[in-house]
Amino acid sequence: MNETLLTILEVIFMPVVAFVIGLFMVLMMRKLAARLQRRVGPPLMQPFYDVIKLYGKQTQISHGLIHDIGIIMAVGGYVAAESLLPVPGMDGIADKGGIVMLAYLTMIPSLGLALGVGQCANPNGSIGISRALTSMLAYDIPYIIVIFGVAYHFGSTNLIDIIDTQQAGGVATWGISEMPVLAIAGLFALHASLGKQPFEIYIAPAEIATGPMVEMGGKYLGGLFVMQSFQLYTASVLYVSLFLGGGENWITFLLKCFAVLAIPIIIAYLFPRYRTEDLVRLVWKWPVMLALIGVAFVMT
Amino acid sequence: MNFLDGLLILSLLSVIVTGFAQKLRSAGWLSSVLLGLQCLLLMGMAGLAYGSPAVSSSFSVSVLGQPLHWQFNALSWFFALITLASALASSVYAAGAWGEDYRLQGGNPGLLQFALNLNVFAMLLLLASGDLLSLFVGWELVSWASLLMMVLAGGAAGRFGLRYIVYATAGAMAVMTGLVMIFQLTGSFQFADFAAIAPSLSNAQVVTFTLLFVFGFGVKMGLLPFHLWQADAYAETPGPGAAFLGAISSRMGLFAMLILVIQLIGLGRLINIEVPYSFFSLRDVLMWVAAFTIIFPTFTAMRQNDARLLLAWHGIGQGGYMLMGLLMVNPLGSAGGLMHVFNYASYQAVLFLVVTAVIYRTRTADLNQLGGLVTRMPLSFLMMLICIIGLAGIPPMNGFVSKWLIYRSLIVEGMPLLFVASVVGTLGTILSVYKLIHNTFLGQLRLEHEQIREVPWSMMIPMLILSAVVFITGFLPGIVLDWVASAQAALGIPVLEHTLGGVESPSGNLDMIWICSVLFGGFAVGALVFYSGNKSRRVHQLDNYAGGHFLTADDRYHYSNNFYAGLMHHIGHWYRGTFQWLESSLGSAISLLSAATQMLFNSFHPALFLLLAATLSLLFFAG
Amino acid sequence: MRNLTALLFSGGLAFLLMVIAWQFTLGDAPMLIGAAILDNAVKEVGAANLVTSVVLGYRGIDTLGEIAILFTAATATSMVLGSFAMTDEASETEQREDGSILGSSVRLFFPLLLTLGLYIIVHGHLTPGGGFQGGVILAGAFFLPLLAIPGRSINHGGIALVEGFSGAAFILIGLTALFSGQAFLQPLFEHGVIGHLFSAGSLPLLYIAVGLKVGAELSGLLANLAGISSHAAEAEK
Amino acid sequence: MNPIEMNPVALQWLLYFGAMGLIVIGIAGVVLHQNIFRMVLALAIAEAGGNLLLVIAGFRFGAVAPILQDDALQTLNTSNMVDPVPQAMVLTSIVIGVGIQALALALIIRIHQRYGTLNMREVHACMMVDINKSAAVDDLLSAQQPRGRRPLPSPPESTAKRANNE
Amino acid sequence: MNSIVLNIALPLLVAFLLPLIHASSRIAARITGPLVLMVMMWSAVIVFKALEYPVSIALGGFLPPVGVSFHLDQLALLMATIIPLLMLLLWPYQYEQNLREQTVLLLLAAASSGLALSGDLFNIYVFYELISVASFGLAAANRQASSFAAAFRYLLISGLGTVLALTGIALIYTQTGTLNLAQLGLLSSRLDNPLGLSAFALILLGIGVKAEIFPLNGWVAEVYSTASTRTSALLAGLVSKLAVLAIVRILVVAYDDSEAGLMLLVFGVLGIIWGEFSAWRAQDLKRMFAYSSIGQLGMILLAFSIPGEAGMFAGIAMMLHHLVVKPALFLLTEKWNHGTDSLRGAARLSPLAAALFVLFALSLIGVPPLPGFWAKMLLMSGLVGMDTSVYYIALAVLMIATVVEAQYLIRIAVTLYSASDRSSELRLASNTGVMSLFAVVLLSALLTLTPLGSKLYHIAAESSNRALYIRTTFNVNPTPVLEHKNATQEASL
Repeated sequence: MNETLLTILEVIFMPVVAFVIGLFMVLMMRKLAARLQRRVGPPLMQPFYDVIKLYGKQTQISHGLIHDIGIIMAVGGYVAAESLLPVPGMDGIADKGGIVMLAYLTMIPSLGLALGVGQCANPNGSIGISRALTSMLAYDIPYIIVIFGVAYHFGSTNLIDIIDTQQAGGVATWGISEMPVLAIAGLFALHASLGKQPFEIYIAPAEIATGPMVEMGGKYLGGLFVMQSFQLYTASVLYVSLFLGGGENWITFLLKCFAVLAIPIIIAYLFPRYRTEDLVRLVWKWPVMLALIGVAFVMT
Repeated sequence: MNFLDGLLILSLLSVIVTGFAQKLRSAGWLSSVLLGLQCLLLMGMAGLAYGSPAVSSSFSVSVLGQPLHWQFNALSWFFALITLASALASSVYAAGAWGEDYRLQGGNPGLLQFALNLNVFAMLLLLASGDLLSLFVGWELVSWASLLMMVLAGGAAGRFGLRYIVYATAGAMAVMTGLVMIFQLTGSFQFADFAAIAPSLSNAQVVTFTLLFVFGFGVKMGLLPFHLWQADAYAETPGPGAAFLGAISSRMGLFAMLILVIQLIGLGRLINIEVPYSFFSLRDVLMWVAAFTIIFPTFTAMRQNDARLLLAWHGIGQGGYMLMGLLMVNPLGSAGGLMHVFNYASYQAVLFLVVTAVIYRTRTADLNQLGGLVTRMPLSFLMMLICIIGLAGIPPMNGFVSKWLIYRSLIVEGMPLLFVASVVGTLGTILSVYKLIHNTFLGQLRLEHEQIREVPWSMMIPMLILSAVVFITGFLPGIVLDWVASAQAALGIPVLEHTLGGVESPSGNLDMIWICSVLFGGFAVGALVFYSGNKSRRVHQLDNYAGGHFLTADDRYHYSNNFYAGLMHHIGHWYRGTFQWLESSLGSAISLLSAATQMLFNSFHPALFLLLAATLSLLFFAG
Repeated sequence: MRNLTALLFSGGLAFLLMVIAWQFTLGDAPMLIGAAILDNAVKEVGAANLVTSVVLGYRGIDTLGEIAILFTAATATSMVLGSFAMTDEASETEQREDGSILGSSVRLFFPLLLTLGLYIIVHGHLTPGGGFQGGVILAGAFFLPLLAIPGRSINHGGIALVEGFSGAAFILIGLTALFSGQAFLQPLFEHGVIGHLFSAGSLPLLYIAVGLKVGAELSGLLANLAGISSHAAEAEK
Repeated sequence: MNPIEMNPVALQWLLYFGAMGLIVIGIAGVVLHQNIFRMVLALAIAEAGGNLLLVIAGFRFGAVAPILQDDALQTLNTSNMVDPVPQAMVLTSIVIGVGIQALALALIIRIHQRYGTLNMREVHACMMVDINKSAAVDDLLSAQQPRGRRPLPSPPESTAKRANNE
Repeated sequence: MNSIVLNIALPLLVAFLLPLIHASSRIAARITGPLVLMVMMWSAVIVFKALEYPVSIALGGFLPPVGVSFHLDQLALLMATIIPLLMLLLWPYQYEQNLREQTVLLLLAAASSGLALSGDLFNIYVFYELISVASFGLAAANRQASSFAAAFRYLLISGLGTVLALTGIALIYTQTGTLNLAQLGLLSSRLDNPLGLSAFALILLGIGVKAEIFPLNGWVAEVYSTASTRTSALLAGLVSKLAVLAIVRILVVAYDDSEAGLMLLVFGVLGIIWGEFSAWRAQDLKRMFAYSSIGQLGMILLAFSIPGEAGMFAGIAMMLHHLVVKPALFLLTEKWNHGTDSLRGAARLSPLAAALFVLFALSLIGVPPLPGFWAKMLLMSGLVGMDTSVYYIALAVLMIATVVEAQYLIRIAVTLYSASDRSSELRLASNTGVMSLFAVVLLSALLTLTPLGSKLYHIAAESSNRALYIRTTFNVNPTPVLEHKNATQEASL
């Protein structure tokens, strides 16, 4: 019973941590972008201010209940997903789910967003969702191949086991050193899943007026902002857990997370955007090939 | 007189009663009551699902010296439960307001109920079959009973039904050949006799039997490449009938295949047979067939513009998961496959019923003619949402659990490509079900649909109950897994160790109770955060950002046609219609052949062929 | 093309049949039943004409079938050509004689042919000939006037009477044997002295029945064919 | 020359090959001719061949006809007679042939009256037209007609005539 | 036992006298025919019941090898019972001017009985010819120009077939010097050579014209679509079966264990292909059923080509099934004689007829538990039991043909039940009286499947027993059937 209580506490605490770290990740993203564009960038607390500002706006436009529910699902799905990601000292309910579960749980926010946007009846939004789902179809294929390879390699889908195995063996047994090809493919998939340039086809401000966000303002946009920070956190932590041995302690953990995230962000701000079919083609070609080669290495 | 006797007799009785009561106005309710009674009798045998020994009927028939008898074990019970539950739901649905409406449209709801009862009876007979002969009799009855259901609507339905029966007859012939071969080997039609000689069969015989049975039963399942009949035929079936057929009819093929290929021949034999010049075993080949059955129909579904067709195509694709799971040796996979039968039936029935509800109100299922109905039919929307989450295999609905079991077993067995194939299928499903719900319920409401109300309760209640099942068995998958485990035991394959919330194994656990609780906790947090912000103002749907243009209700800007334009730009040219082409080529070939054969009969000289025949046959003997 | 194929295959068939024929040796046929009949016919049937004993004795049922076929053909022909027997439309056509020589000679030949036919029938069990041969001559006797005097009607009622009763007589003789405890179509009566007119039991009776039947059938057939052609000739005018 | 005195091999050639030849000539005649009356004649030839073959089956060298006459009537010696069975059979089959031919002639008369032709090809064409008309289906031949601008072959004269009359 | 000859003598007698009876009393002439058929049936049933073991009766009192003998076994008597029964059902009761047709029908009844009973090669030929001539007459009885033409073409093929059959008989006689089937059986070693087999081929082709064997069936569609439906029903239902039976008798008794059966197989397979595929494209019911009966006959031939009891059992079952179903289907076309498209909505006007059509179609396709299924099952079982590649090919053809068959039959069924947009529907109503009787027969066969099956099995065992046939004919030690066959052995598939 005590254990259950502890788990519940962890489940409550983990999303909060994730939220904070996620906001800092957003900050890092903006800072990096600014540096690359030779700007100064926002101050330290800017993401917090943004969230508070968005929630505090006077003009809040709702297109119906589903519009609201969509945002709730988007945030709530990630809140739940964070409890499946073990961080140093807290395992949450990671042993109740596993990576396959996590992969599917992270689809709930997207689905919620899609529902909310659909309710807005704005064609730009719908087009954005169509593109978002397409890109999901694109990047999920290498993504799940990578997951398969890792799970097969460690003989488990339980993230705790995976992390323990890596930490027990040191750097040499980290996923990245045992499965370098998969790690590269995973990075690709991670990048694509973030929806940043060059894969930001569903935002596409110039063509479809930022796509899904077109009808979002105030706390709706705030919800999406929170969702984005969760998304950055989830992606990087998952990558760290799979390939970089997870976090031995909070410092290394955070270092690894931010480092992992820095790579796609830097790439993102150096490249222009792809067209939808180019994205699909690219992602289905190289990362899938890499991932399959990686799996072949793992399985032999 | 045990429960099984009672069930079969009552079922037969229902067929007769509904057959004679067709013209009655209350035929629908009568049929529902009868089906309900059958459900009760089935519940009387619920012990089967928790380890009771198999029940044999107390009557048997002997034809040409071959006894036919019937029995129920946990597997039959499991399938019968699904059958009767979906039949009951469809029957109640059709009995109320929908039936009235159907009558006004010129249909005969009594006939529909009769067809429903006939199908149920045929299926129960098949599920209860205790030997190969009764299996085949049941099998054929199921085939023809579902033909009756399919052609009820008339018009194009007749054409599609005809197409179905061609496939079905071909399959039946293959099955019959297999059975006759077994009979020649064993001298009887008993399962036990075949099981006894199965280990001593030669590889060639095993391959022959497997191919014959997989073809024969696979036709009904819609296995590639014999799937073309299914979507059209189901889509044209009147709503509740389509829900019933879609939910369970095709699974009869799976059931029969389970009995013959997995239980009697055994997967062990299939794994040991190598396909020459490749590194595949026969089992792998079948698994790849299942994988292609997942992918191709799912992506075909994505392109459909008719809600019924979209669902029907998905039905074919989901069958692939079941077969794939069941072909896995480990208990996870087979449990996943069996559980998927249940899960799939629960949400597919609701989906068809919701689509029928939409048709009931709007008179169309064309995805380009709908939109924005969520404000008018919110409950229907909710149920469709629950069920598409199930269909797409996303937590927390039951569809996820069974798919999770299948994925896990693929990982454990180390089958990356099949794993990818099954996940690709799931992704395709997500894409297309979003299209379904978006084009139907979201987006702009059309002017002509302003006055639409939610459907009556007689239609709503079956949907509500079934979607509750979808949710509850997602939350507590252990309920179904109990039955599945008993069914596995009845099949004689390894039994899955499970808990109420899911599975616990050294290589990864699943506990849906925790996951769901946390997920809904997360939603609560999300809601808390959301509603802690400033109160939002409801605006009219048309009051939105439209590039500086003021919209009126006359502007149709619901983005529905060619929904995945970008994706189709890339993969569109992969839709070659190869199977359609193959089918129509076969049709043309037959047409050509028959024209050629008729030319012989149209020859103006009758005796020329006699001369030829005489010469050739003399050459044959004397030459 | 079709002709070529036909010729080719005809050649092939001819070749194959020749091949078959080449394997036989003439006159060396194994006479199993033939020899048995030659040995026993005289004492079993008592007809001098052994063929007759086969036709009416050993294979009497074949003969019954045969006259039935003739009868069927006649019935079918009248069915095809129309119902003269029912309505006497033929009599309406004018009778005219094609010259007196023809007419006279027909009148002269008619009794001669009749006598010859009857003689051949009655002596069927003694000499070459019999019911069929005699019957044909009888038919010829009745047909001659039709040739000479086109349009002349023939007494169809009479023909029907004769063919009905003669056929029935054949069967009744057979049935008499059956009901007297013997086999169907078994020859009745004493054999008598072989070679005499009144010998061979019931065979002469059977042959008379056959002769009359054949004569009547053929007359009917010919009359029908002649009638329709003269009818057609009328129509063309 | 008396056939009995002929060289047996030559006789065999003559008889067997004669019989087979008649059969083949008859069949070929039926197949090659288009005139239905000639077909019936050819059929008669073929039947004659069959009958000849049957008679030969009972032939024996040096034997006499199976009829007891003169001396034999006294001695009842049947040992040197030919087989009487084939003779009886031939008698039967000739009569059968007569019946069939009579019926065939009757049919020919009717066909000629109705269709005005004795050509099998035209008879067949007219018959198919009639059958299709009574079944109220399109002429099957129309499906086989060329689609292009190639002129259609004119239908048999009698068909056209009948079509005009009705 | 001897009284069975009444089945031949009586109808012949009455047929000869019918014109005279007609002349004296029209009413008497009308009732005579049915009366005679009833007497025939009664006599056949009496003998059938009294029959404990096969019996041979000598006609004319001359013992078998020399004289003509009739072979009375259960199969022959079964057919002898069915012939008058079927004729009674298809008798032209309601027509006035059909004296000659009735005469010909009586002759046909006599000839059919004779063919079923006869045990002599040449006698079979004679009765076969009688059937031929009678069926020419019936085919032309419609008095349409097209029926004359069709009958003539039928006659031409049949006449050539006759010549071939006669040639075959002559060859056999030259080889063996006998005509009695049983004696041929004793001498079968003399026939098991190219000559003997060629003779069989010729006889097969000759008699096969009536049996609708593949290349000789150009007449089938023409005659069936020009003759009256009763005639078509009779020809397709009865006459074809009798021809097959005659072939099978010759094959079983005189050609045991030879490759002659293979020939039956080849013709059967070709017949199935040609018949079913042609039927697939047929545009009116009459021709569709005509082609389909070619296919069905092919299946029957295929069944009989399997040596031994299994083949005989399957063949008899298929034969009886087709004998019930096909006449009934032909009766449908009496009113539904137009293109299949015009049948749209016919079920609404004559629901019973449409339902019966569906019943018969399902049975024909072989849907369990209808009798057709069991017959087809027996056939497939027999084919698989041979376990040689040729028979597997035949099996594959059978399967494909069944699919094609299902397609075209169900296509009609769907057409019947689809909604109609025509107003002139009155002619679509179809009469169902006799058809219902056939349906009753079919369904009662379904209910009595087990006793029927075991009875048929005994019949098949008896008639496929060559030694028994020979012993019976020569009247050597006549013993009950059941002592020859293992009495305890149950009838089985």
